[in-house]
Amino acid sequence: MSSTIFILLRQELLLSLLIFLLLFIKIGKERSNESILNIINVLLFINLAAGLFGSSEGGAFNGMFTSNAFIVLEKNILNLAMLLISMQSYAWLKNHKQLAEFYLLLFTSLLGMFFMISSGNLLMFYLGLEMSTIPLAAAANFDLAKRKSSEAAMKLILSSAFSSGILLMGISFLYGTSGTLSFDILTAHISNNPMQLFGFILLVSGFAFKISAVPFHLWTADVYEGSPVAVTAFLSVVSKAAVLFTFTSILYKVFTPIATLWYSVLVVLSIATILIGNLFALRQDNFKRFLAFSSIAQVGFILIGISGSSQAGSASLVYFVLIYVFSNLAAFGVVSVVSALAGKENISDFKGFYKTNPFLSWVLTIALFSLAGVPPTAGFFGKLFLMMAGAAKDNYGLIIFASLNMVVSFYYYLKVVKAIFMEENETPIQKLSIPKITQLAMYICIAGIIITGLASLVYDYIYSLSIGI
Amino acid sequence: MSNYLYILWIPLLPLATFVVLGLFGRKYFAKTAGIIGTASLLTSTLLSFVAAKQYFFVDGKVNGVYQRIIALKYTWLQFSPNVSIDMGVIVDPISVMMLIVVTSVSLMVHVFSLGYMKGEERFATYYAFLSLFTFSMLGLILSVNIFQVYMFWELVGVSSFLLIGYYFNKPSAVAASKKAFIVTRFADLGFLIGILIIGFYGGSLDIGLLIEKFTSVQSPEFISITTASFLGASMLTWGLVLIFMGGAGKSAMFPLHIWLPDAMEGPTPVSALIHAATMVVAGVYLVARLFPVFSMDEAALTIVTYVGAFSALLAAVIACTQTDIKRVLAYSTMSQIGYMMFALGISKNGGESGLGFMASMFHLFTHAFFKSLLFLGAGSVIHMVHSNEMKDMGGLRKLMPITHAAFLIACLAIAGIPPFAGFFSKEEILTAAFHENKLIYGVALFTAALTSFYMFRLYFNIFWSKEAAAKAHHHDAHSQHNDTHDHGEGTWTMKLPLLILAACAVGVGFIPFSQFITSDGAAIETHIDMVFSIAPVALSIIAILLSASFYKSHNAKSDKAVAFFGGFYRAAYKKFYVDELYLFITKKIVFPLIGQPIAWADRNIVDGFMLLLANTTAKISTAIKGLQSGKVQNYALYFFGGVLALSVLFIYIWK
Amino acid sequence: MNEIPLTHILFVSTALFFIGMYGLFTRRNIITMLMSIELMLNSVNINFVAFNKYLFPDKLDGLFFSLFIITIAAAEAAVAIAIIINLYRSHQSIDVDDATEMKF
Amino acid sequence: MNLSLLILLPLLTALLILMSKQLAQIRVIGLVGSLAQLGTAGWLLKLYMDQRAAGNTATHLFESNTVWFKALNINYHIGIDGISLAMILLTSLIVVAGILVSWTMEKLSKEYFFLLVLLSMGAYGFFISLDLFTLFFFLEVAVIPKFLLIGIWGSGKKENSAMKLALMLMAGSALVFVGLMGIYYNTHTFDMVEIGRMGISLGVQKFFFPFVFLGFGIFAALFPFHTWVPDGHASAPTAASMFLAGISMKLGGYGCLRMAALMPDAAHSYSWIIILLATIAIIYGAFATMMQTDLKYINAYSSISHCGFVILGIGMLNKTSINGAVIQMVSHGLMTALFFAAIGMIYSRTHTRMVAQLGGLLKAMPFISTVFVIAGLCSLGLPGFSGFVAEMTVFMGSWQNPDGVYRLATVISAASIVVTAVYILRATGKTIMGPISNEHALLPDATWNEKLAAGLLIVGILIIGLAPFLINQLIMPTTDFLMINIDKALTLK
Repeated sequence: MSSTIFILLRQELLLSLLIFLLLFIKIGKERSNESILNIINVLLFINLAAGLFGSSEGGAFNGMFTSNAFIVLEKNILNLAMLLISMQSYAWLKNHKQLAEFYLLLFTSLLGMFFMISSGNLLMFYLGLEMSTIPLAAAANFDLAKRKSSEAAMKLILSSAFSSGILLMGISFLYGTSGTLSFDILTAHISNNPMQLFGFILLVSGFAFKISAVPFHLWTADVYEGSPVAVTAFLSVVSKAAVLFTFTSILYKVFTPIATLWYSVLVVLSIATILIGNLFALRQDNFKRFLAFSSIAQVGFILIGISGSSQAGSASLVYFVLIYVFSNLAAFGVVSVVSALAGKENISDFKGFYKTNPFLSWVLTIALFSLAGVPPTAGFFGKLFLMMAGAAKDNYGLIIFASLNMVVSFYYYLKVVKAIFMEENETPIQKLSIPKITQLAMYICIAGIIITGLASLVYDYIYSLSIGI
Repeated sequence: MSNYLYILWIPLLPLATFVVLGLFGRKYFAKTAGIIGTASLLTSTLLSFVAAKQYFFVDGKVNGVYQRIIALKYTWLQFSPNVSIDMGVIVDPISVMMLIVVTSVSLMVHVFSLGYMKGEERFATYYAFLSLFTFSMLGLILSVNIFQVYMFWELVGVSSFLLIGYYFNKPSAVAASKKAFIVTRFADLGFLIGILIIGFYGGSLDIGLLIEKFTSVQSPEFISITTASFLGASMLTWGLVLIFMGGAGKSAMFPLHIWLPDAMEGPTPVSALIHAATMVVAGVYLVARLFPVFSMDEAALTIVTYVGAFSALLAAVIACTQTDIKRVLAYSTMSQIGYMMFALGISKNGGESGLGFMASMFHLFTHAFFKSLLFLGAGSVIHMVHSNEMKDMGGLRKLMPITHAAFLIACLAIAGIPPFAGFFSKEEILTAAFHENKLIYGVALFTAALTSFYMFRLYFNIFWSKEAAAKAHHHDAHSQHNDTHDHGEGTWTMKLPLLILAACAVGVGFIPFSQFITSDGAAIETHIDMVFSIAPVALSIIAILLSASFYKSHNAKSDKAVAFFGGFYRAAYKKFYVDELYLFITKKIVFPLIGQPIAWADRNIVDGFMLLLANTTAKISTAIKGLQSGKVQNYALYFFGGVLALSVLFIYIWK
Repeated sequence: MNEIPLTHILFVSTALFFIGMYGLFTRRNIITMLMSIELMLNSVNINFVAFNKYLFPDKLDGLFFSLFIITIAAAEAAVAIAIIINLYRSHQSIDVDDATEMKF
Repeated sequence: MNLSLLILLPLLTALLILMSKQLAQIRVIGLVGSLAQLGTAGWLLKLYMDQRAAGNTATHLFESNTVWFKALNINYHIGIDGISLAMILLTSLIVVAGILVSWTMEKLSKEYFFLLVLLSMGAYGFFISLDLFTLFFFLEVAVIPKFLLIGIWGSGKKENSAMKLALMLMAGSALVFVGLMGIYYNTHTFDMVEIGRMGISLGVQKFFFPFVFLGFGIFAALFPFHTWVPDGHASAPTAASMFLAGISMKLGGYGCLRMAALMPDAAHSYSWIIILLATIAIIYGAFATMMQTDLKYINAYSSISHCGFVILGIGMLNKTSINGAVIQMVSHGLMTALFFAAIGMIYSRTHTRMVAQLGGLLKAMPFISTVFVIAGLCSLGLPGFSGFVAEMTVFMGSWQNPDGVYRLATVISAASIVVTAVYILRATGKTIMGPISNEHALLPDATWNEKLAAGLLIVGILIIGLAPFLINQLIMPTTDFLMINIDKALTLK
């Protein structure tokens, strides 16, 4: 048992340390929320920083846990997202009694995701998955008083339990046909065996549920709408990102023999997802719900990228997720500030928002443009690279479909911008005083949105790490 | 070959005047604009006389033939290696002749306007526009390149538009200017396409080259253009006829003449300059300029002939019925131009048989003087009576003796009474017609008679016809009253041009025109055959006497005549309903049947389609909202459905 | 005593799985739905154990997996129950159809 | 000289504007910045001409190629030839005029000028980029500012117009993107020069040309996809209309031209469709204009008709016609910007754009009326103004093609000059001439900035109109080169 394992697992260990620290804070003497929040943010920053140093290649627990630079990068992205979320929910948590629990839940879930991402074994993967899901169900219910919150939690826990049931069925079939749970050995046993394929289908459905691809997406909107903004942000960015990473790596690593099969699955899923996501997003007025459906549509685009099944494919996926972290969290940041300080969550409330809150308006606008994929924001590059990766398969029907759907998505993003800038409102949201730290987070997001796209070295770095089939 | 570059100054001076007056006139030269314009034009007039002297008497002739000299040629816009628009100065008999005509008439008008337009608010602008017109007209004359012709053609059109619409707050003037521009523009479309055809087959736009190529029967260009045919006519015919269409538009040939009478809304001196002497003969000039090419195509020439003859007759008939003196003059202009046209049409190229060409040019020359004289005369009459209507006039001969004398001379000239200028040119035309085409000759003769009839109808109605005199006196007193600085006949600046032009109207007929200007540049001998002249002159005199008996003193004869002609008279009075026809086509066909449907379709069909797309999307999204029922069990159900769907897909693609 | 073939067991587990699914789809009481889900998970357990026993008796992956599933299921149930209790607090009912506030 | 300056200057200006406080400061910065752009463009012209005079026969000058996204072989490859230089000059001129016209913009002035400058940046980037990806990037950069400009500062049903414009343009760029993907995966590069060198296989051209051409065609108001033009232009604030018609429609034309040069075979085999659509656009736009009663709508529809000439010239695919198309782009840009400027000046005083409610303005505001008349005369193709040169070149070019159908198309498009005359004169006659109403009788004439703006544009128009050989000199060598490629491709078949 050498010390390399500590370096290999440093992110997980740090996170667990954080969790224990939180427990101590909880049982320790009463502190003011502000101080706790500041401590946590500092710790999170350290956590993020720690990930950046020392790359690590290799496995532990005989292959159950694997790690490499790419995986570390993915985890760093998740850490970054976590940090930003916590900075943005400052205003909401400042006077919330159970903030320690909140962080406990999120950190546990994050830890689960880490294990899931670097799992080398179906068992480990399953553990990680559940570890990341179950705390989120609790977190979704964090506004104990709110009816919607508990409804959301109920929906989440039930459907996720169902999906994990399905997933497990799939895993059991895979196990039954191959007799192993570790990915490396499994790859060798993948064939056209129908039972195995059915198992694969069930597994994919489980994944599709987590990344909320149509028609497995229906829980998404309700849960997003019901749960507190911070949790919604976490769900829509972090958990989705984590599952996507795992999904891609499993597809690319394990199921390479049936690549042609799952390519068509991805195409079908992406078409359905983009279409339904867009069509539903058109009509939404609740901002969180709107972002939920828009993020569903985004997932559709991501699936196109993954379907490229090349180095560019996985690179563009991670790249897009990074951009998505910045853009989506910028949007959620504004929404969370508004809902925490003004208690408004509807798009129609944002009419004339620019008159009272120019800064927030610009942040939101830039974020939305990035989500819509308008240059010079990074979203433009992200989406284009995803589609380019997909186009490598010479499936231009898909590209045409996707690019036309981009136009539809423009419509609803611009509708929000329209409300912010152009429409009048007799009762506009009053001038909000944003916490410094949240402001900082927003600045980081904006900087990220601008730089990640224009500075090509980000993409090149990701590309250099990523691996295709 | 000596240097004619200085000719460049003849058009450039007016241009300079235009720029200066146009930019700073309103501010700085509000009063002195007239002087400046006149002075600069005087210079160009002198220059053009110098040029004429040098060309005709010093070095234009090389072994008995007047040469075409290209004084300047500058490539202005290159289309392709050998097709380009060149700006240049061409010096040959007709261009020099036109120089004289345009500059001198324009000068007269400038001088006349000094008095006539005095105290106008936009005095400077007026002179700026006059200079612009003069520049464009001169440029047109000196063009070496058919496209250059087209450009100045357009410029002439627009300056005429500006001058007709000079009284811009008078709706009728605005309408007239619009009409003039649009009608001529329509004609120019033909011109443009003609140019495209000719240029395409000729492989060049240079007039000299084109003539060279299309006059030699062996040249490949000629062969290609004559062999290529469309709807049975050869491309050459098409090209020339379309070009002639442009000319017809400017020269108010039937059926494109409708703008000319309305154009009389402009200030009278403008009418004298543009709509009598210079612009309206541009069409004639154009045909003359390309005459060698025209002469290669019988069909085109025939069309020119008959259009010209018909217009001459039609206009003369209408002129007999009009009561607005300027309109009468306008129609007489149209009729005279018709003369020139068919004279060209019946002519051949070169030698004695080119008589028609020479005659036409000669008539253009003389007509310029007496017609502008008529207009200026009418101008001073209007200036005094403040009305264009005959009924407001009468017995003015005592009140404005000079005008009266000048007007009479002009009338005699146009009526073709020897020894006035009109006589000689008309004789030549008639002779040519007689030799070429008896029918045309007949028409010409009849028209000549009509001409003298309506001219003298005009004359008598203005200056005799006692009854109206009292009214006229009253008008006179009225005019006395409101401008005391001059008496009825206006300032000397208004009288002087009348005198000069009268002198010309008497004198220019004696110029041995055929020595200078012929179709091929070589002098031909012409003689006035007394026997031949008897018929036309006699007819004219009879017509004059007739109109005297009708209108000299107010009596019922004219009404009887009117009654006698009845419907025909009314038709003629209504200008044979051509205007109505045009109105019908535009207001009843183009606007409601083409414009409005398109505008409607654009809003409702093309744009509507885009809207439909958006709405359908919205509809679909509302239609499928039930999918998100909010019941977690349904969600699970859909989940399972998804699983099944994927399985089906797998079975489908699973080999 | 003679061997029960694997297919029988698999049949049972599949049946169990779909019974659970049916229960989930049809029952209105959230607790019952949770129980149905447990049924599904247990069918998976049967699968694992059966596979392990019949096909790969030399390794214990399947057994371990089922152990973990049981554990996780317990945890899941605990959280679910907590949520349901809270739901009951706010909705005064644990009928799933009463918690359909958010839709469309 | 480094072309990136053309992008950096607007960027710098925009940032300074963001930092500055009150209107006076902002507009001065804007003006200085735009003048700097104009200066740079002029300086660029001089350098370019010198290089050419010095016998530099490279297709693109001031070329610079830096790797952007290495993994995807996307390069920031910039360089200019005569055509793009002409466009750059046009843009810089219009930017200055636009800034001057919106001198007294009070509402959210900072954002307004910022967006204007941003738009101009997009245009410059588009014109200088030789890499299809950067081209596309800048194409879309130029879209969103339009949306905001129209939606925030517009008039009438601005939101709808803005939305319609943004969505249709985005649809256009989506089509372009599909085409680019096709090109990229069949040539494995975005570099236009390289693609031009290696050529694209016929099948690929046949399949993807329609996408790119239609995509850019939407920007250039190609016939069935022009409906964003009237509403967009009509609702936009003056400067935005100027930019829209003067610059952003040119993006489309320029793109179409480049694409036609890139895929000559496809362009050739589809040319009849292109010409058909262009002809329809020309005559249809003209007739539709005849029926309009709102000055801005009049000019918008006439823009459709005039941009038809650009497409026609491209579709005819010969040297003269392409020359004409380019000249027409420049000319139409200046002319229509001038027209919108005049309309804006009138509107800002009379507060109506309805022809019926105006009249006799020449009495009250001689300068503005003169500008209006000049713009009108230019658009009806009067010699001495740029419109004439452009249209005649297009006609000469398209007449080169002896095919009967093409002849017919040429004649029909030529017929539009009559219709143009009709609607221009109707507008002029009703607004500028005729009796003036009392409440308009005492309105003030143009202010210094408006005079300056109009003056600039008029000078541009006159330079082209009076000395076309200058712009010809600039464009000809480039079109020659384009034609060499096109002919090569066409003769190979």
